[in-house]
Amino acid sequence: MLEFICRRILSLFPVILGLLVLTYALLYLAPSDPATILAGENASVEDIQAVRKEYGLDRPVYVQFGMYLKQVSVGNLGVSMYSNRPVLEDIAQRLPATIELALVSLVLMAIGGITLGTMGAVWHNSPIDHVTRMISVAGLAIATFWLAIMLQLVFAMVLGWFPVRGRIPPEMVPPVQITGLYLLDSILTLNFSAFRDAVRHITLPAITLAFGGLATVARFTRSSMLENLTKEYVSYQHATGVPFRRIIVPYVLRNSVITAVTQLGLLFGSLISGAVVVEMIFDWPGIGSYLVNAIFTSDYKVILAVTIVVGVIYALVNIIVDVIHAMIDPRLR
Amino acid sequence: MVVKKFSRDLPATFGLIVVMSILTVAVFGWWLVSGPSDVYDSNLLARLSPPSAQNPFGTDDLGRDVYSRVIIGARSALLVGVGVVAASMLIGVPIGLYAGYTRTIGSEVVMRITDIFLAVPQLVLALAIAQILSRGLESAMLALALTYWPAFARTVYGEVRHQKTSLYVEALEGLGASPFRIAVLHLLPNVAPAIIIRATIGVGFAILTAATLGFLGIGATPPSPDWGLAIAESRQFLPESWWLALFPGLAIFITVLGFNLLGDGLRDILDPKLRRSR
Amino acid sequence: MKHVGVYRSLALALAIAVSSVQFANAEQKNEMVWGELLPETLDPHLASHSQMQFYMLNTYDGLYRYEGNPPQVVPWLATAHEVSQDGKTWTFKLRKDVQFHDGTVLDSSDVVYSFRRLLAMGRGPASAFSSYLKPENISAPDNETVRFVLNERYAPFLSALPLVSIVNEGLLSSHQVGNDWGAAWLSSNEAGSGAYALDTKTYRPLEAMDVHRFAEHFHGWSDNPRPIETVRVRPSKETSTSVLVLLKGAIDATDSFLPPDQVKRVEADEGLRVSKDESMRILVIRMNNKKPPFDNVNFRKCLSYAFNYDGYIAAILQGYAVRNPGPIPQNLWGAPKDLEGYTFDMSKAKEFCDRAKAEGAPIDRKLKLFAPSEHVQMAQTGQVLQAETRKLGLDIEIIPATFPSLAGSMGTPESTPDMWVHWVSTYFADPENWIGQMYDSRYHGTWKASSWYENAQVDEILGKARSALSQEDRRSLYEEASRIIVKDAADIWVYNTIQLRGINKRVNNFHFTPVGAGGELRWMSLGQ
Amino acid sequence: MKDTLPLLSVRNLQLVIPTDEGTAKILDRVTFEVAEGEVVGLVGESGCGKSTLIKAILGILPNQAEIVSGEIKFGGLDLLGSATRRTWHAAKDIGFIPQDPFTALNPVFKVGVQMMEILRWSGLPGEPPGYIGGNTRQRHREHLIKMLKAVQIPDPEDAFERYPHQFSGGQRQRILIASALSSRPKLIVADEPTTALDVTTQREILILLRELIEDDKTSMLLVTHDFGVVAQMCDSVSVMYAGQTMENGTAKDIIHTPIHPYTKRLLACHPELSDEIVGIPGTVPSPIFAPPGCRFGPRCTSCRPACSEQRPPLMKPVGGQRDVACVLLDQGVRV
Repeated sequence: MLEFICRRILSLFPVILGLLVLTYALLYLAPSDPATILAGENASVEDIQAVRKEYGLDRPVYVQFGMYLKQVSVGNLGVSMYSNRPVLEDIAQRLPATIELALVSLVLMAIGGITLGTMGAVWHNSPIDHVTRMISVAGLAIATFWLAIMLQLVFAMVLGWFPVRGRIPPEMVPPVQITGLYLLDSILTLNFSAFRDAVRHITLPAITLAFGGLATVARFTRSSMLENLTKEYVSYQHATGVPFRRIIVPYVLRNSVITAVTQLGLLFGSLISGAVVVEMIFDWPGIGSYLVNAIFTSDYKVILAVTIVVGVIYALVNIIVDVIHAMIDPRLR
Repeated sequence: MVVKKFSRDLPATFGLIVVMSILTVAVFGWWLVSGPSDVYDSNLLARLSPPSAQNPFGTDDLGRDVYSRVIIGARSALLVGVGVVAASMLIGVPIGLYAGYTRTIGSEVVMRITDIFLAVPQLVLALAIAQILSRGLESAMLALALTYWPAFARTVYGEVRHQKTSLYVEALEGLGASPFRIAVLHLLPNVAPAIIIRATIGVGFAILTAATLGFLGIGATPPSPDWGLAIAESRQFLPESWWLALFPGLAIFITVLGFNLLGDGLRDILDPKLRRSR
Repeated sequence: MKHVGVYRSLALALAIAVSSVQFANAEQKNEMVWGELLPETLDPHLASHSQMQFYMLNTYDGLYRYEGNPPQVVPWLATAHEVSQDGKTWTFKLRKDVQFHDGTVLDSSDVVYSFRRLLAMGRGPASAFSSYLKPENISAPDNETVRFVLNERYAPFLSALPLVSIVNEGLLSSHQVGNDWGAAWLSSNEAGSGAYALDTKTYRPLEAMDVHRFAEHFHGWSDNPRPIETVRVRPSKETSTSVLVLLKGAIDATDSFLPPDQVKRVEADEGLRVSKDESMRILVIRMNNKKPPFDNVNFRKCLSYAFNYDGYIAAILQGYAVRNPGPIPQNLWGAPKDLEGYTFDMSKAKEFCDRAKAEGAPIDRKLKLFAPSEHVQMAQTGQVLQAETRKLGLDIEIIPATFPSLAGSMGTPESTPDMWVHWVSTYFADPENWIGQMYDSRYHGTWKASSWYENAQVDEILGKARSALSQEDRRSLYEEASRIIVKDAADIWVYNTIQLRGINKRVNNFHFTPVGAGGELRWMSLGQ
Repeated sequence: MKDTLPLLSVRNLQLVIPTDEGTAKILDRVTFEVAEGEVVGLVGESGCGKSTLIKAILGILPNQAEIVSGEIKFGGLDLLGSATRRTWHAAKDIGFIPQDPFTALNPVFKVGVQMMEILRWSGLPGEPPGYIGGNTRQRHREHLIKMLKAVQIPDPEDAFERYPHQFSGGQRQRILIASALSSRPKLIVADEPTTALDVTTQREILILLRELIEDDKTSMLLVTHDFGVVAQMCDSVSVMYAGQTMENGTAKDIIHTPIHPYTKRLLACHPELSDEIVGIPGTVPSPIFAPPGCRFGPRCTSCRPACSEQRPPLMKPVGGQRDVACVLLDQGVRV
């Protein structure tokens, strides 16, 4: 197991290196000249030249890339060209917001998807099954940004049940930071009003973000459950007198969830993609909105860093998924 | 037999009908609207009017008819979907065939490159690429194709690897057929069902992602009646002018739904081995 | 042994809980939530856009400051200045009673350090000085005096001084890394003397920032008996959401970009009002005068006649803008009062287009108009032009792009787009900020001069205006230049902005100034 | 047949399943009995309805199955009364050994957990099924470990905590046998318990099974297609073909003097029981398009025109202790 994990982690490096080359090459091809942008709105031609020199933008591309690699290898992802702040610091500050959103979405996704999928499979071809199937196809066809806007429109703007934006009310001071996850921090500090506010704020973004994944999980759970229900061990247990509901939970469910878990890695990718627009629409201060902001300002160091960080997280999540998979499926141990 | 099986699959039939309708709308869109003036010309006096008999989907902030713009938007949406998938196939399928069939350093390298592309969520990578290209629908399409081809490469690679062990390939190799011949004339037709399924669902997916790029302001450009762009433009008029966001979104939803259902149906027919899961 | 750790962490959690309860009790205070956008960095020497102006005006002080509308330059850290006969040597006397937030006294060496730092960083605000001022020519004869020796006569020097925040030299030196002038530290900290001080702990880039009143501010607080103790700045990136937050009472003011469509909605709420102030920010549709067919004056005239100015201002902006026919805001000196400019006239447009076509201008090609995506108004403006010119058979494509990437592509005529739309805001309230930097060919390659307009006569007039010291002389020179440029239809000038900001009525004494859009918190108080 | 009241009796059971192509007549008047302490072999080719019959006895018929007529009685209890759901009573008293030990155990749960679950819902004698209060769990665990020892699983304590894939096929079948016997049922239904195993293991398992049920005087319905197994294990035999009972009788009678042509042909397939090896030409007919009369008719060398019109009833041949359904009886065929 340990060897397996180590091997997987080692296999990360070539991918990350490739990623660095890829993103750097892309950004090198960008038509807009970072030096002009850096020099500012009122810069003169000499100013621009000076900036170019200062940032090493006049050196050959491989030298620039080499400089960058050297920095990255010591854990320095560079400084934002706009704010002069270390990118890693900004990412670290914003990561908890995204993690919180992603975790809550994952939980919604798992609970909702597995429940729907199970109901659909157990009551195969019943109205519940039809609803499950409708949700599972709709979830893959609905545009996350549109869903976000519609939920925001109906539940926040018109009905006013939930806040329109942000993680906490604007006038509120965030709970004391322990983990950076407001839901957790507010509980740990027994700050229940903050907890309530945090829940209200995260509800719409999390539901939006969870919807597509929920559909996938429901779909996988349903089909895998249907398949598992035809398995010999089900009819065997049934034949020995174990009641049907008892066979479903926990026995068939565990087998079906294993299949669903293998999809979590893939889902995580769509979760990140979704987070980009969801965070933007709900003003959620995570790395998704950070990336959108960097793209809008052509802050290439930030784009580069976020892409790398997302790539690394994505790969790590896939490793974690593999490990979880191995843990719940004894055959793989 | 196939037709009968398909027609009994209600969702797939629905999908086919939707896709055919969208195709019709895309081709004959101009017959369904009263003219280019409704689509492009501003009418500042009638701006932001709610749905009515005259403007069934209301008007936008420049007074243009939302219905006409949604109808005309189908063409570019479809063009993007099909274009991206076609381009991705052009890149991905040969790469997948090559890497799957040969076992050389080259195929290893190619598949590692594929891994790198797959190591970042597609939208993030597409955003980064589209961002450096000049703005416009073509750039968005290019960005999507450049990030979507690994999906095809993977699919074909997997299928070819699977087929390669079959007896018929060994037999052909024994007969001294050239690798190129085997790959193109024999393997390709056998992996075609997988490609077709992937492509059908891919069209829906590409439309969805292109709309997202348009929404983020790096896809289609005004004044083209792009659905994603329209939703982005609608935001500042919410909640009052809800129709601006509702109808283009529904159009995306129905179109993508149609392609997904059709893809599912095709999967059931073309590849009964694959589960109806994804 | 394990349990000890558990108890410890429980105790810690409890302690934190108690402290947070105290925090929660501290609410009902003299606090305001302000919806202004935050600058991407807190370093005041890196930028000069409106977000930065807001931050700078409140946490930093400059030698001079703009107050009122139209803005007047008033002495601030400086008490007075002298200019030598040749107009090159400027000597400033400083106040003696100024403290930085850390308690150290602000003296002339801080001023010298600040200007040298500004020039060394070479970003944003530096461009108003870098061609005219060398770092070695800034000196401090004594603690209360600062002397600048300019390379050449530069009349707008005084008007540009409010761009420069004076930073705490001692504090920055202690946070210097390498020779970065403390830049890494200052990007998320503050080293000023302004009326409000940054609460560093609460700062989250682009998301949240709290500032507390600085009781020892040199200006004193006698003119504001109930100043606001704490202001929490909470920007909403989407204006539509910020309006909702305002309606809910969660923020006391939106930013100054309230869409005209939202004015009625805000005003319908009894507790809210909309502050509508004519600013000095003109909207321009730029044309690349070096690229055919825009090199043809008749074609440029054709487009100038084809824009529906009145319809645009009346319908889309709901009347919240003032037609501005030339390149200087019409409420600033130097703008000719009798300038007629262009009106919406499709028959004239057709006539000029036909003429241009007859002269061989390739007017049938696809014309690309770039619209900064930060503000929807830019694309709307393009669409209004696009919709009318379509009737003339012109094919304009509107391409959204970010302002920074656009501004970064203006280096050569070839890389500069056919057309683009932008505002020119008040960086400093002098015609030089508009016509001078926009149409003098010495500024070619910068975004402000991106129409690549070249006219030797205009260059000469603008040069003269720059070095003339009397405002009366300068006024007539700028008026003359304006007329020539408008006659050449170098660009399409649309309007001067009326800035709209939704404000809760409990906020008193909101004073609008084009520089900083009225975000100077020092004057405000909260009442019922 | 013995004179005592049978433990299990199936009479004239007729069962159909409606399908898209038509109604499948899966079972057509199936009749046989299992007496207390008796081992009955149910013999027939695959697809002859044996599995459906077992499902009917175990009460796990699919929802769409319809009982047209007939009855299944178990110790006086009407098993069809509860249609498709297994009654607790029957669960307790009927143990089940499945065909394939490789797939019958859920791969992701420990063996012990699965055995406990099964025992929980059948219960030890005297316990209400489903009850797990008090020290029941502990008692069940101890009992199951004893059972594992009885079926010769090495180190049963440890085996209890292991996963199915860590056992060989033979060991898994032993575990399933232990599980089936754990509630001390009166009847064991064993569905071809050895077909999935190799020959040596088959023999060992059968010997073990035989010993275990003899000790407790447990009855067993042993489904098989292998007359070798019948000869080794069974007291009586019921021969089925395409959902129809062809011949019932003692194992000795049937093996040595088969009457029904199908039985004869079936026996002829077994080298150790027959002198000549002959296959049966043709295949089992589809239950949907089954001929109205004797379903073996089309493959029968002794087929008469009457055979395809009406199926002959089960009758005792003159001087015989068995039941045969064949027109040959009318012709006066004797034992």
